[in-house]
Amino acid sequence: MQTVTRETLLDKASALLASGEVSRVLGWKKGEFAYDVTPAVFESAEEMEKDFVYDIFSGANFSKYLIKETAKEGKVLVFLKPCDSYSFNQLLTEHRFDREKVYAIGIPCDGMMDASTVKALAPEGLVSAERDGDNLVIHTLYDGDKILPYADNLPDRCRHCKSKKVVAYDEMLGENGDVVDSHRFDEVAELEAMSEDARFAFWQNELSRCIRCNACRDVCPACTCEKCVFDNPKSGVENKAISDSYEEKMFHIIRAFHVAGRCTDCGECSRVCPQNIPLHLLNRKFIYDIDRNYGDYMAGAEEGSRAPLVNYKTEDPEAADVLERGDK
Amino acid sequence: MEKNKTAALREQILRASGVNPKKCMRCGKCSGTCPAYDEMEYHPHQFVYMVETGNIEPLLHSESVYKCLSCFACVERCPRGVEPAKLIEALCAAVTRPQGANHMTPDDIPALLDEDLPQQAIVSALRKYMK
Amino acid sequence: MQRIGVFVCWCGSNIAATVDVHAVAEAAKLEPGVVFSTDYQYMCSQAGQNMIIDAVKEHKLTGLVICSCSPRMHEATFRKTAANAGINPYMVEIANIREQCSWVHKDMPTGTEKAIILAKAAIAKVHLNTPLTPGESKVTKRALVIGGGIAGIQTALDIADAGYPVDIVEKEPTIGGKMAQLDKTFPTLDCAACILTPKMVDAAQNENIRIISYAKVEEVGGFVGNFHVKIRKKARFVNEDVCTGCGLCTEKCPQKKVPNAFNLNMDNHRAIYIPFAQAVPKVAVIDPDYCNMLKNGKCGVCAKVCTAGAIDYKQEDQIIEEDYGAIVAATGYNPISVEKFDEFAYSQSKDVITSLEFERLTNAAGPTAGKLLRPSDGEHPHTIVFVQCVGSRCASCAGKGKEYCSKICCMYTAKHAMLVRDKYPDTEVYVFYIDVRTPGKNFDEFYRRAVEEYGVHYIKGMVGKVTPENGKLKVQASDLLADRQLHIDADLVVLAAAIEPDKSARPLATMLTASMDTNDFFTEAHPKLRPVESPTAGIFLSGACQGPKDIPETVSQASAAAAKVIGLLSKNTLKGNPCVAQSDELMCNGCSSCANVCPYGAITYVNKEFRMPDRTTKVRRVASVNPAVCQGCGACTVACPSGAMDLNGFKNNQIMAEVDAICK
Amino acid sequence: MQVNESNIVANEEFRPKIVAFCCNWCSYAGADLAGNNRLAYPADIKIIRVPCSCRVNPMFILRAFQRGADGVILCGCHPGDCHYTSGNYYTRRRMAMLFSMLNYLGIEKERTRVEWVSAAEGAKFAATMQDFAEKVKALGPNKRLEDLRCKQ
Repeated sequence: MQTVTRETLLDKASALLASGEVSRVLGWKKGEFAYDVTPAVFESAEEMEKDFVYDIFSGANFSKYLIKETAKEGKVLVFLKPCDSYSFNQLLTEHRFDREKVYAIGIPCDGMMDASTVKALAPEGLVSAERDGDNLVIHTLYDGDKILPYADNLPDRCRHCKSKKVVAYDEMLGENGDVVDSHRFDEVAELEAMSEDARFAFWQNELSRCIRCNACRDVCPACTCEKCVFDNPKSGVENKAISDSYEEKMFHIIRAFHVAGRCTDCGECSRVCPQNIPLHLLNRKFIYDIDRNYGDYMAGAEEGSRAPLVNYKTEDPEAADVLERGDK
Repeated sequence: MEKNKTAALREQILRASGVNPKKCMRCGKCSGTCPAYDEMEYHPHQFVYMVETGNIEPLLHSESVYKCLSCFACVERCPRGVEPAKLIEALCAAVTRPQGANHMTPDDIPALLDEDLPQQAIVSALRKYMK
Repeated sequence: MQRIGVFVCWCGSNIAATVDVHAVAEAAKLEPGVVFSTDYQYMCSQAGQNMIIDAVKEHKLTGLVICSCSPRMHEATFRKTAANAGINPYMVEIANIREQCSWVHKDMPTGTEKAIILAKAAIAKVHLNTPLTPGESKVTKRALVIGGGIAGIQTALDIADAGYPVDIVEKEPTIGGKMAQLDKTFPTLDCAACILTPKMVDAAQNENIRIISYAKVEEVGGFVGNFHVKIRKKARFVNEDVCTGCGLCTEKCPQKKVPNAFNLNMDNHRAIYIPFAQAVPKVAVIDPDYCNMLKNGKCGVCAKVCTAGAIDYKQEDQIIEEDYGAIVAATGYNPISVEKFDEFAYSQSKDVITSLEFERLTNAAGPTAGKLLRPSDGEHPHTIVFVQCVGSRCASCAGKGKEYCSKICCMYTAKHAMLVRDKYPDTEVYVFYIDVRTPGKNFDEFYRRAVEEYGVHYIKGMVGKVTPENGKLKVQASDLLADRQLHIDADLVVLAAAIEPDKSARPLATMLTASMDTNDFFTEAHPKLRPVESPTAGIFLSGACQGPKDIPETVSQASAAAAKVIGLLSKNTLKGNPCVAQSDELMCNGCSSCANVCPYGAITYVNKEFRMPDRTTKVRRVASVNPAVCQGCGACTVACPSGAMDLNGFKNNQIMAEVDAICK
Repeated sequence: MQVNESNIVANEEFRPKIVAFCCNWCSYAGADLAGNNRLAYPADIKIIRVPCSCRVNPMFILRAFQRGADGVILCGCHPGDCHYTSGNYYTRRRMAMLFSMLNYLGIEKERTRVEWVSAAEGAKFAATMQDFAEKVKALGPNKRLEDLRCKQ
């Protein structure tokens, strides 16, 4: 049950803005359609009153925006859902922003819809959607209202929610949850169980749809490099468009490798992908491998923890042994 | 011809026993440790050396191959892992198997037992003659 | 664009026999940037090097590719040649067409084809080479010697004599090591204490030497010339500066049942003790496991009798931190535990002893005051059996013995046998041997004297079994030459146990980043040509920690290590390796991934102000590499997701250029 | 199309391109030792010297495959023996993760390998290379991770 409403957040933000405690608010802003809620920076209570939304589409993770926002004068207010708070911690671990310049409000989360999920449920004439108790109500132009169970129709990232616990905040609104087990590695295990050929066919099919829009990278709270290697002519691997099937593989492997051990599994990459490529399955593979081989590790669960790929144990398994396990 | 036959026999014994006599550093600990030493014409270290040099014929005709108790003290204590007892056992098998006559059935054994015979020797006998 | 010269070496017929060197030189000519290419019989010869120098001048070359033997062999040579020709030494790349081509491929077409590809890879790399200048670092003129046995003492004395301060860290309460426990030394039979203790005193009195006893190294940081070491000096509960070593406390202490480790637990000392009469420092030490005062606060006798007021029950471990320019490992050896060899009945009978125990039994300062008496009943033994190679040359006894020859046993057993026969001519002495190994000056003569003059029975054969029976030890053994099995009723059996590196060596090696072999002996930088240096710069090896050694050998190695240390400390600065990591501040995220993986702590972070394209300034946290500390492993370059960190000499684009050239 | 291509390759003997990254202190020296002892291994193996196995960036490996390598092997000091103390421990994790990912994407796992070869193991180096080259050869050309533009 979400006890935190738009009004709760609005009141809180207005008060903090009024007292001068914060000078900006990172929040969700209404878009052209009801389902394209976007992240935005609000500078006054009036702006917020006009455009701020908090509904089932308020899924965007704000942590990454803090890098830019904290570089400015004054303090930023940010709302952190559980998964956002992991990214928040991870960025702090990597010294990417100044904690002193953030006022973080933790809010509980019961799963957020995203536009593509709802669109898939109502392909024709989608108007808006809302939550009514345990149900998802979709209003459409031609077919009237569709009522579906909310929890069952969540996008993948929320169905496989790793945690309902906000791990970093200055103030918590509503009741904080716990880390949950949601079988998020099941899909990875299924793929692992397939033959090499089948896996290749699967990924070839998925990755060949990539249009290299870079949305996955740009939204990823772990991809915060000043300059990405793929944009850097000096790196030797620069490429900004695709002209061969190799390149999307290269891009996605390297991207997954660069965030391996740092990825908080927030699922933003898959959410924003316009081609609906299940990119989270790449990141989860690394998380799964890390958990199985080097001990459970959740990036961002704790500020200051040492990422597994910049760490080692003398008794780590050999690469060949890790591969054998992946094959089972 | 004779030379070839010896070489083949040597090869057979080495393969059957899994022993590499080249590993022997001639310390003599096997013979130092052997409880049946005084019963033997040829002693454990000599078995190893003679097989290595291909001088196998005298061993086949010696009773020494039957004197080994298979206590495996030499195997246990050899610092180089040569395992002389296994070599002797293979030689024994090489003698008994082609001749056929030496094969015993388990029924023959009770008649041959005497009270002083250590149990290990009985088990050893079964091992050797049943092969 | 570089102007590259390619020089293909024949190495006599070593390369030319399987690689068409002329074809390689011709193929190289077709590569972009190559303005000169040739082949020659011996590139590393004076004539070959002159040829390179001439070509550099004539063709204004900016980069050199030498197709020759391994860079591990002659990279340094050709870098010098480049410098002599007036170009930066790091503008040289070697294509290894000998060890990794001509020597491993048999036919000419294959060899030539691969050599051309290797040459092209080197050409591709050298295109991207940039001149590098090594940084300099200062040398701390102080040495650390770890281990205070004869090896450590000798090394320290030699370094101190050259005028450099040196610290000895010894884990026991006194220096002296194994040699202090020995009775006589072969082949001259002078007493160990008579030649060792003066050196111990010298070390104590030398103003350049500081002895840190009862201590161990806890942490080592830094690099050659600039090590930073943390030493934990254990509490001895006696104030070292005040104690006069009078020994009164060691006589009055009521706790008498403390096993005397110096005598290998064959007798006891008190809870407060001085390890032996000539200990250095001659200071008492309290064993906290036995001291009543420390255990339950009841006693305090030693404090009462100490006129100097040296007892301090509240003393705590002390941490000493010091900088050193060089570190010498002299951690020595120990006999292995022989308990696992059941056949020798070591744990069943007190009269089966090891050779080191035998040393204490014959030592005038030992538990029997030098009288050779059986540990079981204090009787004089009449028949003694010595067993050689107990656990040495033992390939199959996993976990029990050692595969190597322990080297010293043949000689000390000859010594023991001879001494017994000399002192007690009524004693029969048998030595069972596999081989008698006596390579050393006057060694074989010594062994022959034991046989010929002293009548020791040397028997080629091995003891198979020792059985304690009615106060005797029944020894069953083979006599291979007589081809018989022997049964000897012995009173005493002495086992020449194999020796192994001290257990403290392995963790120390990890701290020093010095490598070890599978037996935990330190590896030398080169087994023949650099025997006293570890592959890690600034770490030197002295004594048995590098391999089994007798005293003369240990002392010569100790002095050799000292000479190397002196050579290092005599320099004011060291030239570093310019192939170090470098961070591109504009791209650095300041995420600390690189610092996390750096084994040397070479990376620090600074807040730096950057001018942004929109003319504002921004302060960012960026990595900065200390080139004097960086050793150039490159771990950071891969940890860095943005590619801001790169490694000079092995830059990302250089390696990728090589990859491209090879895969073309 | 695919079938035809592999038929053509089968007609003439397939010679794999293999890149071996060797750390300077152990494996490169091990390779030199193999040379000193004249221990032959296939010429398909081309060695790139790196200071430490931890210098090898996954990008180099992908690059090699992109440019037409059929196999990539990475050799370093045995764990615990790294000249830089810990470099190969990082390598071990990185490469375990990378190769596991490549296999997850359907790349044959025999195309990648990590092997620890000390400076004393010339024979192991030659035997490892022989074995790796055979395995890669048996797999045939790398098709799953190649950039067609890089093929002539």
